[in-house]
Amino acid sequence: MRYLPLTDTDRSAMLEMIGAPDVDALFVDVPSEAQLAGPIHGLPMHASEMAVERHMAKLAGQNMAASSVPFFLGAGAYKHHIPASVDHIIQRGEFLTAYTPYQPEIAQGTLQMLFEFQSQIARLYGCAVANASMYDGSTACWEAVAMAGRVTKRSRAVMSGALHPHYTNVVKTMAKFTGDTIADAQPAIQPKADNAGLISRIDDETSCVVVQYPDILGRLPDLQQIADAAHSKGALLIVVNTEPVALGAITSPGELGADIVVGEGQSIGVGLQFGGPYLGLFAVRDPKHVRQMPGRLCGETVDAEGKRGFVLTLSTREQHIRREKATSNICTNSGLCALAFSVHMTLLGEKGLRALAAENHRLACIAADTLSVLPGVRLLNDAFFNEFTLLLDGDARQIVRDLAAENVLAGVSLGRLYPDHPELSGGLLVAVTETTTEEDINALAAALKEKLA
Amino acid sequence: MRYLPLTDTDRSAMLEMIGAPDVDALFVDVPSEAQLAGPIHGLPMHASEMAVERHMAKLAGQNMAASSVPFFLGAGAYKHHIPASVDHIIQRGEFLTAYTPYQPEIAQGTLQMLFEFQSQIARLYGCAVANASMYDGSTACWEAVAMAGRVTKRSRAVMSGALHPHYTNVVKTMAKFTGDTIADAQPAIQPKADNAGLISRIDDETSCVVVQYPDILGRLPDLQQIADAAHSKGALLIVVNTEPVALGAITSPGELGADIVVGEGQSIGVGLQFGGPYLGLFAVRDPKHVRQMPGRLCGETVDAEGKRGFVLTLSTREQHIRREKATSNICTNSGLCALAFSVHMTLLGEKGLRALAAENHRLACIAADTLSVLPGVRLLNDAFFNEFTLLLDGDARQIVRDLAAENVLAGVSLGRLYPDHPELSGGLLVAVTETTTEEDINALAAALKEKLA
Amino acid sequence: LDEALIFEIGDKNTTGVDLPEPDTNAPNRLGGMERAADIGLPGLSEPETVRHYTRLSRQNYAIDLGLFPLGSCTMKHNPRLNEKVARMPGFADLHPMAPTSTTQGALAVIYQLAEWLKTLTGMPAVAMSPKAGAHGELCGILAIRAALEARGDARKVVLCPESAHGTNPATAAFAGYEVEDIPATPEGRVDLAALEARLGPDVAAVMITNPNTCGLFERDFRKIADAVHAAGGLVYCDGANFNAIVGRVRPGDLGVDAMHINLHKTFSTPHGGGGPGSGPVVFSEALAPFAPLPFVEKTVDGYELVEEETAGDHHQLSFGRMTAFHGQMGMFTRALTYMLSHGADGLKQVSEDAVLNANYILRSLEDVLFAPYADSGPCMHEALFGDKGFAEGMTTLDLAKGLIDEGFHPMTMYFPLVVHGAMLVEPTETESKAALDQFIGAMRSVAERAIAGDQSLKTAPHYAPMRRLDETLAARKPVLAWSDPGLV
Amino acid sequence: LDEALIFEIGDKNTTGVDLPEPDTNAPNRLGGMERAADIGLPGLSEPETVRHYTRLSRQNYAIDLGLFPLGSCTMKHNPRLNEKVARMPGFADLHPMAPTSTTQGALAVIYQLAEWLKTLTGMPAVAMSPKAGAHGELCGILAIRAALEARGDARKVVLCPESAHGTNPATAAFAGYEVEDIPATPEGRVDLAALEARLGPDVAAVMITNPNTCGLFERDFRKIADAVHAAGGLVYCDGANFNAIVGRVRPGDLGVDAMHINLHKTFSTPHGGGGPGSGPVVFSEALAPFAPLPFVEKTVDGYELVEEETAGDHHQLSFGRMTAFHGQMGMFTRALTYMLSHGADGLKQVSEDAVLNANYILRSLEDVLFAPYADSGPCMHEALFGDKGFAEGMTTLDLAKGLIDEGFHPMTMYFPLVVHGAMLVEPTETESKAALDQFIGAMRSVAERAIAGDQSLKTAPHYAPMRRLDETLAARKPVLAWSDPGLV
Repeated sequence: MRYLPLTDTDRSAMLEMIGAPDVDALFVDVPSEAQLAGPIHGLPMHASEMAVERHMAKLAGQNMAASSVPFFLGAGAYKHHIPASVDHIIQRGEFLTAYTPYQPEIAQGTLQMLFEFQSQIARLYGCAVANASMYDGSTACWEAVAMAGRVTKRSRAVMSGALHPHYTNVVKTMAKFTGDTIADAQPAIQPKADNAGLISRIDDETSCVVVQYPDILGRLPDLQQIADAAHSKGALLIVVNTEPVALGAITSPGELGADIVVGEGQSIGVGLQFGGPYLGLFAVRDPKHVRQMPGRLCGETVDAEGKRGFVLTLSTREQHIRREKATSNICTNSGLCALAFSVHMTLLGEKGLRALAAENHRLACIAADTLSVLPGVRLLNDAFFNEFTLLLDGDARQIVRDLAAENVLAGVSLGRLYPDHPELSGGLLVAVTETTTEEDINALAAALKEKLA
Repeated sequence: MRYLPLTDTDRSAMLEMIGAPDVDALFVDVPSEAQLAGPIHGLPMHASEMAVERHMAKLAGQNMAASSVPFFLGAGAYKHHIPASVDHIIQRGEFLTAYTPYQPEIAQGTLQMLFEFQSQIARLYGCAVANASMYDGSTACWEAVAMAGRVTKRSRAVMSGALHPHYTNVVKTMAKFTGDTIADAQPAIQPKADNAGLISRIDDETSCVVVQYPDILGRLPDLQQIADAAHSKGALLIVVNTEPVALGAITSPGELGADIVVGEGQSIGVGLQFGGPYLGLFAVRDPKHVRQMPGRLCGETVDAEGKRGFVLTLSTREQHIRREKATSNICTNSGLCALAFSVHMTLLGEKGLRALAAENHRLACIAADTLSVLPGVRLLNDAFFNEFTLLLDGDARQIVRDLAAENVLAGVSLGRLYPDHPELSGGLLVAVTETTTEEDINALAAALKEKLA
Repeated sequence: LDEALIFEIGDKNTTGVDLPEPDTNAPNRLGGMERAADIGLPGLSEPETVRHYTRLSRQNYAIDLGLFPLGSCTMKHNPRLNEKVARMPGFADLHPMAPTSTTQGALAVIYQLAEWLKTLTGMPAVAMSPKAGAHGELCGILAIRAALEARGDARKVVLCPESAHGTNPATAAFAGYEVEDIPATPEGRVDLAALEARLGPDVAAVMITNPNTCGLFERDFRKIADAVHAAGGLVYCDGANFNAIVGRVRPGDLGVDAMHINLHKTFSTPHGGGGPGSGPVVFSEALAPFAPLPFVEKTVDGYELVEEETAGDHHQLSFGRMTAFHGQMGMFTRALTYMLSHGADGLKQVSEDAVLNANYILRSLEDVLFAPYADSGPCMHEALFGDKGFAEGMTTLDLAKGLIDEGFHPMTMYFPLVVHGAMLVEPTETESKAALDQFIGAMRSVAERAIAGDQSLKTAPHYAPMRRLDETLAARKPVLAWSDPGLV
Repeated sequence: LDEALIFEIGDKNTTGVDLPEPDTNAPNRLGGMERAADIGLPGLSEPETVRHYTRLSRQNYAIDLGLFPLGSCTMKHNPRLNEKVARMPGFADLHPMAPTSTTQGALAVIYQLAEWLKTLTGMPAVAMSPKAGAHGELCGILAIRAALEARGDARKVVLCPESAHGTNPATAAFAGYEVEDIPATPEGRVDLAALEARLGPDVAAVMITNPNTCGLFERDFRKIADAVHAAGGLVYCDGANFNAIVGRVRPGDLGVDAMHINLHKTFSTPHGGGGPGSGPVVFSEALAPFAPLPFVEKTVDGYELVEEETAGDHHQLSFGRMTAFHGQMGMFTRALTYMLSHGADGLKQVSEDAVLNANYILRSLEDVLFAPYADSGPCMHEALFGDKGFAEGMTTLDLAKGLIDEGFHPMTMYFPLVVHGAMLVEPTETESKAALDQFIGAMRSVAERAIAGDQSLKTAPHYAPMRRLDETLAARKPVLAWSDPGLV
């Protein structure tokens, strides 16, 4: 086996040193009836690298890669161009094969990167402090709701109906067990987000209001208004963002009054990867909330010679110290994805992120204009960033499947996201990024036109 | 421009420090009539990484990748499986972006690798000393002829007709200018290499005899016999090998009496790459010939504290010291390809190389048996390693082209290699490696059968 | 040379990408939300970026540089083939909500991996979506709670050994349970009698790590499981140490109801400086119906993704959704590649070599370091030592920092809590005998210094990129983000 | 930790690949040549291999780690996009003798690159196959000789300036020419009058580097070229320093007959620790017909590869073949990617920034280091200094080794030969002002120590992976291969 360095000679010498007659003697504590006699049945025997690569390449070939066709899917996962140097850096063995930086003297690479990452997220979100990452946007969203409960000592969360349904489901799943109450609005199919409806649900028992920005339908709710309403009742505003590129064009949630900002970082540096690993982002506007945050935090300090350095800190919030009293059970997070994000964001910088956002918006406007004039197609949104909702005369679920057969990936149907809402069956979410070409847009328009004719 | 760190602010500050009004002032020594006014015409303006990647991917997509079809080309370039870790290592910035190790204190990575590489080649070739690489097999071949001239002070090279015609052409091209005489035999289409004909050409003016092993037709000449004949006339035997994997199965040239062994190392670690960069290998059996060798040599030494280390050495042979009296004009060689070779060879080791050679030979035997029974097909070779010559009833050049249109890359036609020898027009070189499957062999058999029917 | 922060090197006008200059006068459809103020993000050109991160990386220790003996963390070699496969466009460039007709190969990967995880654990069901080990624990405990609630049984307590990973009690608490300790025997295993005494109608589950965090196999696991089941509870097994038994022992044969598997430990997906992980959870028949969405089923028409839209009646008991999409696909491709590479024979060799390497270390060091359970017989995949015998004032931390100066990453320290000054050493199977001998020599040398009271250990490391860092200062005055307002 | 040799770590029974065990009893068709004795090659498992080379790599300095100011070597940033493109299967996994109907994209790359090299140099023809700069020089000189012989003119002498790269005289000699020096003026340029005096019917060519190795543009190049042509000779320009003028000046406008272009310098293909390079050669009308095979032509049917089989009559003057296949394809894809990225505007900025950076260094250090040609005006892409003013016994070598302790790779030393203790500093355009300032500070500090006679410089480096190495010992008793017979 190419990954196993011991030779049979080594094994014999080692067993002799240990004083064991054979390797079976080392498994003496395992009841014999629980030990398998030979290699387990049901798995093949070992295979050469070439054979394995061929097998996996064959499976990969059975998927339609996003970049190989006109592609408009979004709904919380976006296809963006990632510079080649990002992947080069995350493949450096020193980053890729390191563990959590528990020994800071020999982990400054990871630690300084995390400090830079936290700083980038804090600025992007308009917050004071960000943590060193969560699993993904949806789990970060639940952790934010749980944190709001700890901060406010209340357990009623008011959730926008235009929060990504998967995120809503994750929160509801957890709430079933923790006893938190979830008041969620229905998705309102209208040009503007239903701020009034949301605000009307806030009461004195409300721990938090959860709003997505841009929302699942691509709309841009006025956060300031909701923040004021929440704060007046002593509730926190949690803002969820699933497209960080948008923040190069729109005002950050923190600046608009959000108390906790969470989101999905996949757009920057990480890639689609069929849903994971992704990158959960988590930040708080007010530094006094830091000790209620979940997840790892990297902080600045000095070494014995006074040199600046970085360590994991405030770990008394965490499970490995506080056990059942921890702020979360999270241990392993998304370190390498955080690195990818941070490298990509460093390449972009203020200037690049703004240009990237502008280019996304420019192309999305073209797409919206091109598609919304088709017969049987109506644009829902008043405003949007790089994703918008089309209302089709027909079942969007079926249309998406039909166009896939014609090698056009048209978007995400609202019917798939909201299976219990037949009234949304005509809805199609269309995402446009800098990777979308005008030919792609025209291909989608032509296919839709034919389908709806 | 993403690769240019200077900002306009930097540029102004620097010009001020220099005391130049603008950047044009720095080009004052260039006659104004030779300076272009603006960006040069005929090239596009700068482009984003995404746009460039798309453009190049489109061009790449217009080629038929070897691994995508049944593939049997060889003739000096072989498709082998390269472990993924090889590419990982050669992409380490410390190897990829380093220069020639002129400052050994900060280049031990490259230097120790070269020492290990030289040692691997010496053993593989059965020689005392190998150099740190040449451009490729063909240029190494000419350098060997030139070196034999220096050693023997003679200038008549006797060359086998079964040396790769491109190699023969390179030697002849150079000899036209240096005044060396080349006596080359014709390619003899027969089951065994024409040793007698070759030996008969050796005389007292002969500097060297050049033989390929395995030869261009895949045959395995008896080197011992030629070595004895050459040595009896005071000539050197130069053996050329274009398939290093073969040396896992057959006796090394050095053990059989070769004085200089050169070859192409592409098979191990380097890949096809449409012909380059490749890896020229160069070794001498007798250490006394070291000072006549071309190219760089890495040697062992100690540092000021007595620690073992490595340096480039014997550079008084080289152009940067000896200028017009150097043993060669070579400067940059194939360092990174040597690293790829060395890593792959380290992964293989004695055991892996022998197993790889055995697998190549096993599959080649299957292919030979399968193909040679087809109507209109005859196997030329008595013996072979992983490549053999088929004689087809038809113009092999055209058959190769026709099968390509059916997505079968059948081999290299002798007609392409020997355009001046119409009698070879039925010859087809077929190479088989561990990457060849039995399905591939059957696909070729089926296609040939149909074509020759 | 110290590496400056990106905020100190970069500025807001530099960028490492070439994008069209935005037309600031173009109309927009941002509905009045357009950004006014600067964000404050520094940019670097590509050469500066590559250099910054390359230099930073060199301040890290990593498996690629040497043995990484963190007990319970299973830091084994990460094959580069796995990285290559994960980057194939058909896997890496695939949207999670693409129509399933266009993702059959990806669904096949998830399905195949799920099948093999079930085979290797001898369990009938698996949930693939948990994002890491702790998320898997949560998944298992939620399934347990859902199952208990489904039978109207609102038990309140989860029992964990003192030696448990911190995630165990944290998870149980996160799922709304009270946590109580299970005592250990002097030989480092769960005290069966004490456990049996505690069982009762309020105990929902026990969470036991096996092999446990003392590096020992829980000999009585089957008896424990039977007792828990008899008392109406369920058995959660923490699978963090599955590498010790993979291919040789199936947890399903021991009475486990739920167990998570850290793909980033046993199946060699890279740790990446702290993640991403991946924590699929296998389930017994009792828990299978409660598994979370989504999952992949094989039908005559191909692979089907079962989620809210398609779950329908036959999955109505599912306790819900744990994450937005289908789990850590990038880790699935790597883990499956690793399994295909090793095969059934290779995986058996993996656990055997892992255990052999650990015992070799245990027996090579027990004369110099206190090994509390050495007399209990062989250890499994990790060897446990304590600080008994160190000179006055010398600590496990000092030994660890001294080990850094010897060129090695330290072992896990102060865990498990049941051994004073614990040192938990897990070499894994991908270390050669030569590497082990080098490590043993280094450990011996540092241990002898700790026993002798060599004060220079107190200020170690001396030869690392940094000297000992002030963690107290960091926590007392937290500086958690770059805050210089002077970014230009 | 010292890194052992693979021969010390590995053995003949270990391997890092999984291949079927050979059936040693199977019949073979090797015709009696089968190997009997061991080869003596050590094998390592994959984890050991990755670790060995990762550790080795960390003993190297590289552009990715810092400024690499080797004069005449143009060590600029290597974009990672280029690496990605070169690895696309359509380029990397393509056989050189595949039917041209299956390689149209590859031939298009060669053709496009050739066209743009002609555009950038203002020359009508180019040979793409030379494998590196020196190979390109040989190509150029052979074409010159072929052209002269074609007109029956057997000239014997090639003139090179004393400041020429060593490859120039070595190449001329390799091609069968006698080499004579051309003197330089005190201001570091070719002495036009002396050259004109030497020209005559025996002079085949002059080889001049422009910008020259003193970092200066040869102002009189056009006059030199005219004089050479008038005397019946031809003009070879060494293009190693093309980076200083690319996109701003076309050598074809200066009377050049042949010039090689180092793709690994000007167009940023990585140096890889000493290669591979790539040295296409552009030709004037006079030399174009003599260019070597093969090359790519565009026809109505697509791209055609012109080689022996297809050359036919219209290329009968070609002087032959220089290498087995078509040149360094892997470098072509990278160079073309680089050109597309920069474009016409970017390439102009490249040469301007390269020259700006060099002048910034020249002017920042001329007060402390002797700059022999500083008064001649601006330098081009590199700044030249000498050791005048150093304390007794202090040498350029000492300064260089001292610079290593400051964290930088030294500049080119003792070249060109025309300046005593020469130091040739080429920063390239991919260095930031901050990086230049850091380097200037380091140079200043070491220079001041050399001037002051600080003896600790004599034993530098002190902080490198190794202390100063004994090169004399290496040459006196050469050990060029591992020779321990004890490999098991």
